[in-house]
Amino acid sequence: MSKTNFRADIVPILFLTVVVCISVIALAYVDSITYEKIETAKLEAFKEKLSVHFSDMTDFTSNDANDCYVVFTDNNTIGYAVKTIGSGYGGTIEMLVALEPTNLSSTDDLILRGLSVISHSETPGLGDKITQSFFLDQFQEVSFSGIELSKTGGDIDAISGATISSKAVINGIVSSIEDRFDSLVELVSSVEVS
Amino acid sequence: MSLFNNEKSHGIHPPGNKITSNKKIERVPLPKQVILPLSQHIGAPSKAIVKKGDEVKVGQKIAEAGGFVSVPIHSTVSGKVTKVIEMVSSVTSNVGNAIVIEADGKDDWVKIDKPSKPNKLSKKEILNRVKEAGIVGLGGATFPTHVKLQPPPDKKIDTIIINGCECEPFITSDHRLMLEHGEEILKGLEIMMKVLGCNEAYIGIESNKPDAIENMEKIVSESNISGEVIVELLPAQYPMGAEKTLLKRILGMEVPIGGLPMDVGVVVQNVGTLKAIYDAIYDGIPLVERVLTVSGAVKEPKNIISRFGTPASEIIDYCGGTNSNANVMIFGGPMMGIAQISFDTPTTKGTNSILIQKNNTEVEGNCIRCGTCVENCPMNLMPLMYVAYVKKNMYDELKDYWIDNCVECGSCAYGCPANIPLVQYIKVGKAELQKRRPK
Amino acid sequence: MAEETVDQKRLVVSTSPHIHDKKNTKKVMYVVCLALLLPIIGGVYFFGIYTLLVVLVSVITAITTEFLAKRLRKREFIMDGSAIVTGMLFALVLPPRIPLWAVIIGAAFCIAIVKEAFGGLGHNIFNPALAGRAFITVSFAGLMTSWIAPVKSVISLDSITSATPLGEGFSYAGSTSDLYIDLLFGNVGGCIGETSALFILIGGLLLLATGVIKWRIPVVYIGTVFLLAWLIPGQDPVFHILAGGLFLGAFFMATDYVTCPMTAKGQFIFAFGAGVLVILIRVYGSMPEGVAFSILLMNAFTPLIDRHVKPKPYGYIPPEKKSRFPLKKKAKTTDVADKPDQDSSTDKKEGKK
Amino acid sequence: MVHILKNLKKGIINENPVFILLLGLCPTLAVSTSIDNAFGMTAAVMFVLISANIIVSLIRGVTPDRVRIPVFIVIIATLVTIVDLTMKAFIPELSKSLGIFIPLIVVNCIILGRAEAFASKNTLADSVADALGMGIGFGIAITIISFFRQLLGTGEITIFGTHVFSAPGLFDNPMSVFILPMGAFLVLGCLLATLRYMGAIESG
Repeated sequence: MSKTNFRADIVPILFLTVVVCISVIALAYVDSITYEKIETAKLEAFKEKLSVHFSDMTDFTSNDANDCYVVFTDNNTIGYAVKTIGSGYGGTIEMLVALEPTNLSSTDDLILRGLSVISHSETPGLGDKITQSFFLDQFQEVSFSGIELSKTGGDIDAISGATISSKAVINGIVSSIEDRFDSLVELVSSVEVS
Repeated sequence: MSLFNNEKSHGIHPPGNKITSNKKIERVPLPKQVILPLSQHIGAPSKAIVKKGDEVKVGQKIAEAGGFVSVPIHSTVSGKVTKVIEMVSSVTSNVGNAIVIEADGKDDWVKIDKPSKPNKLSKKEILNRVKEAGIVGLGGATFPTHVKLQPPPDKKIDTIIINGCECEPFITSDHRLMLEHGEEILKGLEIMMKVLGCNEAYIGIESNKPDAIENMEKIVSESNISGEVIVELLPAQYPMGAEKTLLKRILGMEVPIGGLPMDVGVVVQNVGTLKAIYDAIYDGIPLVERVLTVSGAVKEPKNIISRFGTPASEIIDYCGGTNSNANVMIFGGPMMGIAQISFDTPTTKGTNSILIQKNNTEVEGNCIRCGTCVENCPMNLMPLMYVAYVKKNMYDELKDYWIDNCVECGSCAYGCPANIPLVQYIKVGKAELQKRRPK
Repeated sequence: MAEETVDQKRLVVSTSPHIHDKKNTKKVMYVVCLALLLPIIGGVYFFGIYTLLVVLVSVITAITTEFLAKRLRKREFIMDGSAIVTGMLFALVLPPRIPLWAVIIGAAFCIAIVKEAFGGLGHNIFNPALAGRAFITVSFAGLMTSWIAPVKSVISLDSITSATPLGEGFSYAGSTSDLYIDLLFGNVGGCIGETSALFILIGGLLLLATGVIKWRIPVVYIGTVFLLAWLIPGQDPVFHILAGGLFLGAFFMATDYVTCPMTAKGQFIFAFGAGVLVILIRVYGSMPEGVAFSILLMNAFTPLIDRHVKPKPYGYIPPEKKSRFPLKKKAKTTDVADKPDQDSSTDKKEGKK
Repeated sequence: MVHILKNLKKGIINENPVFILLLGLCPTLAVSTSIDNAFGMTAAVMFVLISANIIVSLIRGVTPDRVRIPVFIVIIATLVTIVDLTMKAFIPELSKSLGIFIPLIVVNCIILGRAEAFASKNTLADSVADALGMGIGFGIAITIISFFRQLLGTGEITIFGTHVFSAPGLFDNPMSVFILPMGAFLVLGCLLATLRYMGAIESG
């Protein structure tokens, strides 16, 4: 019983070990080639999203949590951006809110430069109208306090038949910006110091 | 619980059609020839003790019991045994032997062994006489009566229920029997109570036979066992006369699944059987004839008394023949009776009715799961599941739905809006399970 | 003479029973059709003659699709009325100004996919009309959420966009009693057949009176919704039962034989579950109306309910329950063993006397 | 040569992984929302399938039986990770739309199934032919499904940004149910039913 059979017991272990080693080496090699490319691709993709709102941007910086951004053109701050999350009809709606470079004393001073949707899972043909320009364009040059449905006195018209999605966008923007305002202020001040 | 399981609704109310309930029992002329199958009862077939060419008299034993659960058979006419043939049973469709007797028209009886003091007979003597008279349950099940009267020692019988429900439409033979032979029935009951040693009996009669209830109540009150026998009025509902539903209705008890009424200390007997017991004990006459109803599409529906083995066609002719469009002949009631192949089929001990009909079978549709069968089932089963499983040959699953508990009363098929012959599927399933059962 | 006719006759042999109730599938279906005419009349009155066109197109498409599907499946086409019922019900849960092509697609889907693909009448898992509505809702979300205000003119083709009472919540201009009366008579926006609670109620009572449906599902379903709405603060129970398609669902959809449990107990569970789901969807969910999905979800549970909620058969002796504490169980069984069955049965008998 | 062709044909027709073996349905149903996705997925699956079959076939003589499955899984997982990284680096757009389903190729039954059932018992040439056949079969199936889903769900067909055509009525009112997961089941179900009706699949 206690006697180990080399062929039956040890060989499979050794074989599996060798296979795993080879695959680790192969993966390490592939990773070394692709790592940088993947990172740049990610960066490019995000830059593209930002450049929708800041067409003349050259660079941006973000905080540690990666949800607040300051956008530059040749070292001049031209605006801020905040990632916001709303909970919609079909799931979370991830958005990017572009802000004008205003004085950041309170949230009331904020003016929206524009809005884009990064990802969502709203009903096609209904809720997914939040990605269409007729809805998104309403968020251009709107003060933070105006981010409310027109029904309740705000500047934004809801999409007919998709009130829930429209509300989700608005609630997401308001709550996320309120949450992240402090870290945005911190980020902006640190950028200005440096 | 009654909110979930409305017991009152379990059962059906088919139109009664008791068109013969006011017709007195008439005697059919003696047949020219009788065919007596050796298996007219549940249990082992009887063994023939006559051979071709033998002269026999009325009431002469022509076959003896083939085992404990079996009874002898007596000749129902006087004449000559012409042949022993093989024939298909009118009940089980199994092939068995039958004795054919040519009647000589004299109607000579054998010497009747009439006890001088029927009241003084011992229990053993009574049982022996019941057995030798060839008495079986005349409600239709034809279970040998002497077996019922000898329960195993561990089963103490304390109650007898007399079944006078006759819940099947058309049939009125028991009804007439209660009206015309009430005294005999009660005497028969007295004998039974003596044999079983119990002093509690119920006579269950459906509310659609008020005259029978009145008559039986009168007879009971005048008898010397009036304190022990209760006439129980039952609602007219099918299947009230099935022994398990009857027992539940009267005593509020249920027979365990797979059990018999004797498991709860009860014996259920048909009124016709009691009359036969009376005849055997008081008059010494063996079971050679019975009352039966001829109804449906016949010219003159009647209650008649006829010898066993009489071809149905002779009885029908006595009732004026059939209506022109009739093409179905049923032995028994319309709910559980068995359709016969030919008008010449002889009647047997279990034949309580001959019903003539026009075939009205409709095309079987898809089950729409309406639940009518579940609601109708007196045994609280789900009959539609049997259809589904039998159609898919999944016989083992039938047991999960207690198929053995089904009494094949036909309530499910009666109400089925899709005209599914549920009883047929259930019979197939039961037969298939029987085949698979380890022997 | 008589003897000759008797002997020569050929007899038909069939199994018992040899008599049959007069009820059959066809009759049941036509009674349902008759009962459905009331909500249809209501729809035509409130939303104009166009809705009648919707109903007709839906019914014709349903019948045609069933015919074609049967032909494809090489089965015999029987006009048993079930396609008409499905077609009518489907039309009743559509918005009044739905384009006809959407009606055709939906009705065809109801029959071809939901019903025939599963094996035809009696084999479908989901209520065809509701599944068809769900399909159309998911497919053409825009069309299915454009409601109009009642026009109350048969020939009018006007369409003033309006929200359904449930979609609007409680922002109703006017007193509560006015709202109730409007909801009861159907003077509100909504699907063709679900606006007038009264018409549906009359149709439902017709079904109850003819014995086509049993009281259990509608009563328990509506009752559960009422009770839960009453228990949840801020909800108006009367509004909840009158608004939306609850009555239509409770009387005509949830009671569909094929897709609801068969046993009384099972039907209670089914209706209660559907009622809970309606309130969950309406109050906590993101959709204004939840009747269709509540019934569809409970449809999915029906086979499970039917499997586990069987009626207790006659003479059933429950198997001895296994105790989680074996020591106690032992003591118990010896107790029981001392008293044979006989005792319990005599007890019962004495109780009867 | 003949049986190599036979192995090739088998995967495409007689034993089509999706339509007949009903294998690899998870990625088939999930990513078949557009023809682009279908092509991308096919390419990824084919690469992994062929490489896995080659490697498994090569080491089939030396693989101890007891660790057979773990070894296959390690090989497949490595290959899939390589594909995933490469896609992320060079075609990030496609990688994003295929999402989680690229890493999930690891558990795609077609690949492990062919490695275990075929490549571990057959020669290199046969294994490559088998993988190629299966890959093409998978590709054809997923492309057909995605064609219907894209057409019905969006009303138009575009391949890699090139507009091919749009269906007149559908484009205005696309049946978005076909883009949703439910639509994938519907399309697959109807396709299977049609194939079966036409006799392409034997009923069993």
